Amino acid sequence: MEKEKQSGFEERRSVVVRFAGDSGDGMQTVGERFTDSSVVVPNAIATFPDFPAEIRAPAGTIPGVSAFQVHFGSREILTPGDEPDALVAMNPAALKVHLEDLTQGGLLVVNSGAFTPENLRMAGYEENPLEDPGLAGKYELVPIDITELTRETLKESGLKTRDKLRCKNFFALGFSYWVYGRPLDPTIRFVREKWGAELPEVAEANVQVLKAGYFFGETSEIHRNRYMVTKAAVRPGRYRKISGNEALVLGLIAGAKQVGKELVYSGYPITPASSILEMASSYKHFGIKTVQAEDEIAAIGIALGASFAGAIGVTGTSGPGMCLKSEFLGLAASSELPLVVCNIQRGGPSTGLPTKTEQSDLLQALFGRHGESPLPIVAAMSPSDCFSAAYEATRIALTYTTPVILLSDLYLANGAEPWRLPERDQFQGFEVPKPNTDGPYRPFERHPETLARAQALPGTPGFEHRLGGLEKNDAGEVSYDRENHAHMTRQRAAKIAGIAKSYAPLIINGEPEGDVLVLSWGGTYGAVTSSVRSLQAEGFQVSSIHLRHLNPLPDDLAETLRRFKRVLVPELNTGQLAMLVRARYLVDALPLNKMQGRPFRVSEIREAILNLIPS
Amino acid sequence: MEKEKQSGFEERRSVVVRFAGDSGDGMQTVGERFTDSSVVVPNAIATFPDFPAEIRAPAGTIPGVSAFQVHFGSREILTPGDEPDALVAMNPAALKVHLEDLTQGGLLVVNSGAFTPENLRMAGYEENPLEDPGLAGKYELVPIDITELTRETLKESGLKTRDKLRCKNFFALGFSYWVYGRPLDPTIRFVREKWGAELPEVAEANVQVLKAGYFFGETSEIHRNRYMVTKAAVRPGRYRKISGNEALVLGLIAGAKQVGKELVYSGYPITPASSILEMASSYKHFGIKTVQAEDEIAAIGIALGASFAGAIGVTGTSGPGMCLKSEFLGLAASSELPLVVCNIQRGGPSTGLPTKTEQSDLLQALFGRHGESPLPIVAAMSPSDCFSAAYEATRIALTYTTPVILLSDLYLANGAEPWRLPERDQFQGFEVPKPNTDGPYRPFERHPETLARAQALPGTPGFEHRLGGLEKNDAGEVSYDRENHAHMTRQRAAKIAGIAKSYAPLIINGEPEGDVLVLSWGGTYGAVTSSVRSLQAEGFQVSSIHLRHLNPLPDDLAETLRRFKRVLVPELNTGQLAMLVRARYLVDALPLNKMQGRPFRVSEIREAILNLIPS
Amino acid sequence: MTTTPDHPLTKKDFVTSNDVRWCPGCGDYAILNALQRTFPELGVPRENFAVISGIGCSSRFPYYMNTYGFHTIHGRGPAVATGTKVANPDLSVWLITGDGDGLSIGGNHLLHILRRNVNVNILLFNNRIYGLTKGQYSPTSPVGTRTKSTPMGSVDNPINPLLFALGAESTFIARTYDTNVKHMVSVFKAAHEHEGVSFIEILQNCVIFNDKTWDSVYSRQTRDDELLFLEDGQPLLCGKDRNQGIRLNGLTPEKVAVGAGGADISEVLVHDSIEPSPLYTQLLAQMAYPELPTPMGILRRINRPTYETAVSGQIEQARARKGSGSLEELLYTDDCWFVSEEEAAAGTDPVK
Amino acid sequence: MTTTPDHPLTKKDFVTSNDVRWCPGCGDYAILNALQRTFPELGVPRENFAVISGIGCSSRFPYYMNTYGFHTIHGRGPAVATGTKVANPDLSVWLITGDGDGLSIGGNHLLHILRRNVNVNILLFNNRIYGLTKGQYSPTSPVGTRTKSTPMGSVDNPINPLLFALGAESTFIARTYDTNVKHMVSVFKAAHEHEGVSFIEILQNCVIFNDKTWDSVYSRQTRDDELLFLEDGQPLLCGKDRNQGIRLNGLTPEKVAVGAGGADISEVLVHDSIEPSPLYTQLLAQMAYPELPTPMGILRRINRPTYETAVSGQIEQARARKGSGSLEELLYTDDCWFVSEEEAAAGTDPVK
Ligand SMILES: Cc1ncc(C[n+]2csc(CCOP(=O)(O)OP(=O)(O)O)c2C)c(N)n1
Ligand SMILES: Cc1ncc(C[n+]2csc(CCOP(=O)(O)OP(=O)(O)O)c2C)c(N)n1
Ligand code: SF4
Ligand code: SF4
Ligand SMILES: [Mg+2]
Ligand SMILES: [Mg+2]
Repeated sequence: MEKEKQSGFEERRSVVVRFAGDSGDGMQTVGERFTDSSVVVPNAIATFPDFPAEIRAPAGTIPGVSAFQVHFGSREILTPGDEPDALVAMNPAALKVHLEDLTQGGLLVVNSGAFTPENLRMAGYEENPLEDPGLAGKYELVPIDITELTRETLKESGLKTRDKLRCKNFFALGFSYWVYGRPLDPTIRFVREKWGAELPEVAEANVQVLKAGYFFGETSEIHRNRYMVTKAAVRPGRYRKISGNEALVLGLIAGAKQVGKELVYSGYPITPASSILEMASSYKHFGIKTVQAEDEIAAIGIALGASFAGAIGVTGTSGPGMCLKSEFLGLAASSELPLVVCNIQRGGPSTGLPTKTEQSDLLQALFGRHGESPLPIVAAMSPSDCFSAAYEATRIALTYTTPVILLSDLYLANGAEPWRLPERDQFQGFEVPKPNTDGPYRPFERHPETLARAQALPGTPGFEHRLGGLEKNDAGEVSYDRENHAHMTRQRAAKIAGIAKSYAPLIINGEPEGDVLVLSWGGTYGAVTSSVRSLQAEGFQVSSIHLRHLNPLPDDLAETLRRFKRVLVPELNTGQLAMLVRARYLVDALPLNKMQGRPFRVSEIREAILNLIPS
Repeated sequence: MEKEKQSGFEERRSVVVRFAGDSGDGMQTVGERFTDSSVVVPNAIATFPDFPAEIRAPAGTIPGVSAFQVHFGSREILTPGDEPDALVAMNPAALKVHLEDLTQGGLLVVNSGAFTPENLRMAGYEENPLEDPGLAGKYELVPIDITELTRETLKESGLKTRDKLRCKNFFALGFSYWVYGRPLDPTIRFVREKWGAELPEVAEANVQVLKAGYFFGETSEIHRNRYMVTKAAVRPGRYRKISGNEALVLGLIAGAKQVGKELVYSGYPITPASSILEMASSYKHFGIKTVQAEDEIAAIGIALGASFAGAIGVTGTSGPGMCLKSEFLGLAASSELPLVVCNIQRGGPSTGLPTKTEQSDLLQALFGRHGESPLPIVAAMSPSDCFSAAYEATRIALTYTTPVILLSDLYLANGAEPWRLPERDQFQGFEVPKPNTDGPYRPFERHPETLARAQALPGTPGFEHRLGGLEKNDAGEVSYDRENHAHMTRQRAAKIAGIAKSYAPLIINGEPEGDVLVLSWGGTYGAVTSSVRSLQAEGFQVSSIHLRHLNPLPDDLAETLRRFKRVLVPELNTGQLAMLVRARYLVDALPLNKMQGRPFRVSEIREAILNLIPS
Repeated sequence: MTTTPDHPLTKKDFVTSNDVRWCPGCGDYAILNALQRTFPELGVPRENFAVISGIGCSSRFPYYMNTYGFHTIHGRGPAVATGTKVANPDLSVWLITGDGDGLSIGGNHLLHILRRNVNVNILLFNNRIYGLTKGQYSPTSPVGTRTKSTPMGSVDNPINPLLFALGAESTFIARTYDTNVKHMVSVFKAAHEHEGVSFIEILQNCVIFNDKTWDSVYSRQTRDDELLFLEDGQPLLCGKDRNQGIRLNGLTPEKVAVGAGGADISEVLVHDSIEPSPLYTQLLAQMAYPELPTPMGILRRINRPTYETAVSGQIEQARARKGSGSLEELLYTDDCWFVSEEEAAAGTDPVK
Repeated sequence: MTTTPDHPLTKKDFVTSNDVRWCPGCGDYAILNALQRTFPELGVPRENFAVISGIGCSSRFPYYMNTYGFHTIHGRGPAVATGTKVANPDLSVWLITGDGDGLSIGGNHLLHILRRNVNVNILLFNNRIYGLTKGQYSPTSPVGTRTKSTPMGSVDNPINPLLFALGAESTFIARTYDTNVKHMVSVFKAAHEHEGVSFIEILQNCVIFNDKTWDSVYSRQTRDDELLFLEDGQPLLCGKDRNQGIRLNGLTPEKVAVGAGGADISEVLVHDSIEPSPLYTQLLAQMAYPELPTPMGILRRINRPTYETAVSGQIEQARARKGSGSLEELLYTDDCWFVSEEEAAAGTDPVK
């Protein structure tokens, strides 16, 4: 990384800052604020919150630690970053959990005031790590008694001590703003808007402490280095900061509105999908109906019933819930109704690691049902991309009258980044097939190109008919006929396979041929692309393809695979896409797997690629 | 087929007879009786009942038709046969449904008395097919007014006409006995034992009619050809006729008794698995506890609870139920408890074809759960083999402390054949791992060779511990640690992969190398082996391997696959095993698929093989 | 499309071409007949019905009703019916289920559709057996029932469907039986009129696997004494000469002779189905053979807002406050920011 | 293995090394405390307990009880508990569930374990919220509850757990609350003594997502008037000076002042939990804030054979009749036939 003194600032292309403290310390707020003031610079940015496991553990303990990571830069930012360049630790437990990730020589800001014997004990420290000279040797250590300084700053204010100390996090934030030369105003504005009305003194206290933190940096001799990230060359346009699940909800609504369908979202809470139900419920005035069902089986049943009635039914869950939805997915496939089923993946098997990320439900999406019931599968690749992925899933469901599985994961769902909004006219148009009005209605008669059946909606006179899960013929009548079963099985499969004809051509990141092709899907996009770009910059013959569609696979994939000497498939599972590619193309695709409940680091992928390059 | 007149009998290697009539006509009884009297000859034999769809449809209608096919011969019989050599049709509907299958020139016995205008109409015949000269031309047509002759025979008896006519089927049976030179005594004995006590006149009436049918053949001039199948060269030993589900239950019990475990079977009725629950319930004095659960989720939960408590829990179902069990399978995999889950496959997707057979749930067995949760899969290959398959599934579950999926199908479940019983000392012995008694109990500490964890049972002092579906460490404590998740994922996978070390070497039917290897699994065994043997007899370089284990695949498979120019994988699905083989071995395995709700015909497989042979 | 009847609807309009596939003599035929007679009399256009079911003999029902229908999966009909009604409240939704479909595998969904008060009419065909799977005992089979799966008799206490519905606080609870088409029609109509979920238990005979299971209460010989017809404002009387009545003894109902020599008619409870005390519904629902006669008719109807109206209502409220949101409003919110061509140029001075 | 306590069991013996992971101030701590105090007093060896749960904050319970435990999957605890008890009836099985785990996703299994009368003790922690998933409304949340998933308030009628249990004809029904350890212990003991399924609703506070949800009935200020403690043989009285009573008006309970100037004590209903009329249980179960005080204690205990004894019983009967079958008897039945070496030779004459 080139360093170059300039007006007291050291210039950096990009910086990763992690704020860590107790669940009660307001680290998520600090992270959000820091993000917003970087966004206005503007910097390219990506963030990721790291919550403690579901239940709020006792203050000061290891499981009680909550963190928020911000990655901002003057170049394209595709991930929230690997090792942080700076760590702000508000208590010993936070230090204990996160220190191992901090880069050698990284900036380490700690609230020395929180290093009490009690807190040290809860964090499992024999003695105070701040007293270990090694620490200052290894990192750019900046111990500040934030607790005391905050109390000091607010001694005049009328707040209770407990409430005064609540402002600690803004001191840390102010100091960080000084270090990275961020503007204070957006935060001050935010604070006043948020609390100004109800709790003016709280608002002011926070503003005071924020400034105190900033000026502490300026005045105190404690620390001289400041880092500067110049404005990023972001594409011009309209931007909005968005998280994965938020984008997903917007994408669903946009898809429904595109063809004037009512959206009925039915879900049952489960980490990390709950916020989809919650956000959808907050969009009532857009005509979205939401139902919190009694379980995941009912949730998909309600969504399917809504689709049967003419709305577009959507349901969302995570792995355990996907298991429960599998029987209904079979009915949806057999009765050929439009439906979108979102799986926000988390660590498995079983209850597994509910608050950690993983990509291990791909094969379940493909084969997690009895009988031959192929379904289209769409996957999102970044938080903001969840919008396009959800829109695409809706497009396929409604164009082909079929259930679609939309795969995201915890990392995308909770991650956030600036989203360059598409303009209204940039949405891909599509149409819902209309039933043929001459002759009696044949529910399973198919559109000549798409092979989609045209749905006739209850309430339409003259189209009365019955649907069900028993095998049926083109006329929709139950049929146990041998030939008919073979025929319907072929038709269902052909319809799904044909969806590939509607895909845009594959985008190859890099040259269309070379030594190594990295083939990826889902949340690994950022890490894969970053590593491949960096290697390309170093002159290696490496390219990558990131799949939006996992089923059917794109028609132009076969050809591309053959143009590379080696194919590497990095996945947060034990090799699921790799297996599909091997079976389908008989290509010796090599899996690169990680099962640690966390995303790949760019370095891990770079290394794996380099190992495949003939030297 | 060599024909050679001999004492009025034409000799045949094997004969396929199909009895078809209305559900009320007692065709199943006739089939069963014919089977038993052939079994004592002894002939090699295999049978298959073809019930109407679940609900009993009105008499005389097409959906009301019920049939039973018997294949008997003097050589090894591996399937119930393709086209019947003889068809006994008790009414027009039966003729309508089954005539198409009868071989050219085959024997066609019809009850002309049932060809009334009303019955013809219900069967959808414009005019009486018996009056069509074409029929007599194409087949060896033998029209008999069985209705009348039966009434005639019983005119003396005191029975109500309705009950008299109930005996019709025994006239047809008697006539068939005459045609194929079968003994009457076993049937007469059976009838007297069954009804003699309660309904003596009914018993006698049936005996009279049976004999009448036999003598009608002897005396009437109507038909001269008789066919004889000489005794088969069956292996000496103790035999018993058995159906697939019956054998499966016995195998489970034998497995449990082998290690003195109590067996708890919990199921929820579903075609074609219901009879497992029913038969298990009839074995109470063997200490088998059965629970009819409220649904399939509860069924597997109850079985798992029983395993947790120290019994061997077993549950069984078909496709739709497997979907519902998937979440619990994940818990069983994560908590590593012994469990056997039987899937008696039927036609899918969804409710599909509940009374037809299919093999389309293999990939669901492998991947029908979220997260990485590999499980062993065992498949049965013939009705009697369901015993060994169930025993093997139990062995694996208890030796490796793991859930096991046992795959059978409707065709095996309902089919029957003579079973050469294993002697008591022929069962493969195995042992349940014991927890280590020194030091505190570590629930996930593993056996050095098998990697199986040793289960400590509730009620054992000093081994108190907690299990669950959250990720845990070797000590059984919940752990969200990164490395530990990677470690446990590896351990679980390694344990399952290691099971292959306990397999017997693969049996190759034929030479260990050649032009074509046919690789099959499940219910296709008979058809595949027959076709391969016939081609071998004709001098072709063809061999076959039938897999007992679908996961993990046998270690010696890779090597064998390479020794053949082409690999053919016939399956009653759209290519599931083929896909696994392609992915794992990068071998261009060619799928041969059939989706008609019925087994392969030997001829279909022969043809496909011949197409692959370089000429 | 097929032409829609221009004449007033009749039973025939609801008959489908599919030939009915139940066993000859099955009680389901009579229920089908009753519903096909009811529909034309409800003033609902044929295309506005949705008949939804799970899996079972009973659940084959939709195939035989000539309107929109959905034969779903085992036990899950209530979920599909809820989604259908929420998406299109104008439809008249009828849910067909069985004692296995509704009370075994589907018990939870039934519980929740009842407590949510979705305006769906639920017909539970109770033949106390699993018909489609050929005769295993069901959750309504009496203790000791011998079936293929319980050769020594069932050991679990059966569910009383009406008590279950009361436990879920269903707003409409009724019972009828397959051998009385007139009674079925009247109950179906009342269910249709009820603004809210309607739960109807129909005693049904399975000739093949559980023949005569209800003869103890509704055969020619027994029905006079064993059936108690509920009519608002009328005393709880049964018996050929209506000389048997139900009286309360403390909190326990008892059957007494009424009139000459017996109890006075004034002591006999009088039926009221409109907003009755739950204790009264409990009293009726628990009455069972052989101790007491079996109540037939409408046990209770309670007025409570329906789920689907509340859901639509919130949308209207939200729109009244914020206006019905357009896609633009959805995407281009206030916290958007613009990056102009100029700003887009990188490498400018650091922020001070 | 670890050495087993040779001293009489104490609370400490049931404390695990895992540090408890509930939010500070969560009502679950008190319930844990109560159960850890109860177990040593039941005369059951520590290794003979099995504590089984589903998923939820409440369902983390087994990790904190030092005996055998199984933290299963969401809503399915009753199935696992049933299998455990059927396989080993000697175990004392305790099922921990929540209002979401037990009444939302798990409603059907709860229904069936109750009606089967499996001898399991069921503790349903009712905090009227989904705690573990961070605060969505649950099936017991009152209409209008505003949560993340119901920003404009919930619209569905909540389930009353006791009415649900009554609808399932549970043989033991009780209620207690997290702020009264003594009361919890007494109810837990009674549940243990009951030969059959025991259903206990525990009012529990979720400090984080639904704080004070029960204060309307059990806070210092309200409890005297709002809690009605059930004691056999005692009149249904509440109020600081026990001067408020429950009287029947027709079939509707009403709260009246008792004594001086009010109703006479004789008019007040007297509690009896042993084989009471279901109408009486209905009366108690439906009593709710604000109209009536909230009953605490044992509503009813009914004597009925348990499921697991009936299952084992049939096995004993079968063995008494046929003897306990050996593997040989199982396989080598009478309908076996032998093929001797000679017969095995093929190609002999046809049968005549
Ligand atoms: C998931 C699933 N489990 C089991 C079955 C098999 N099955 C079909 S219907 C039925 C029960 C039918 O009983 P009931 O609901 O009383 O209907 P009836 O046939 O008696 O009218 C069962 C167990 C199924 N189709 N799907
Ligand atoms: C199949 C499945 N669906 C959803 C979830 C997510 N989940 C875990 S606990 C819970 C509800 C918890 O509520 P409750 O049972 O009341 O327990 P509490 O946390 O309030 O004690 C949910 C929805 C899950 N773990 N598994
Ligand atoms: S099996 Fe019983 S319920 Fe089913 S159709 Fe036949 S008679 Fe009716
Ligand atoms: S979220 Fe609520 S219920 Fe869960 S532990 Fe915290 S306080 Fe207790
Ligand atoms: Mg039934
Ligand atoms: Mg709760």
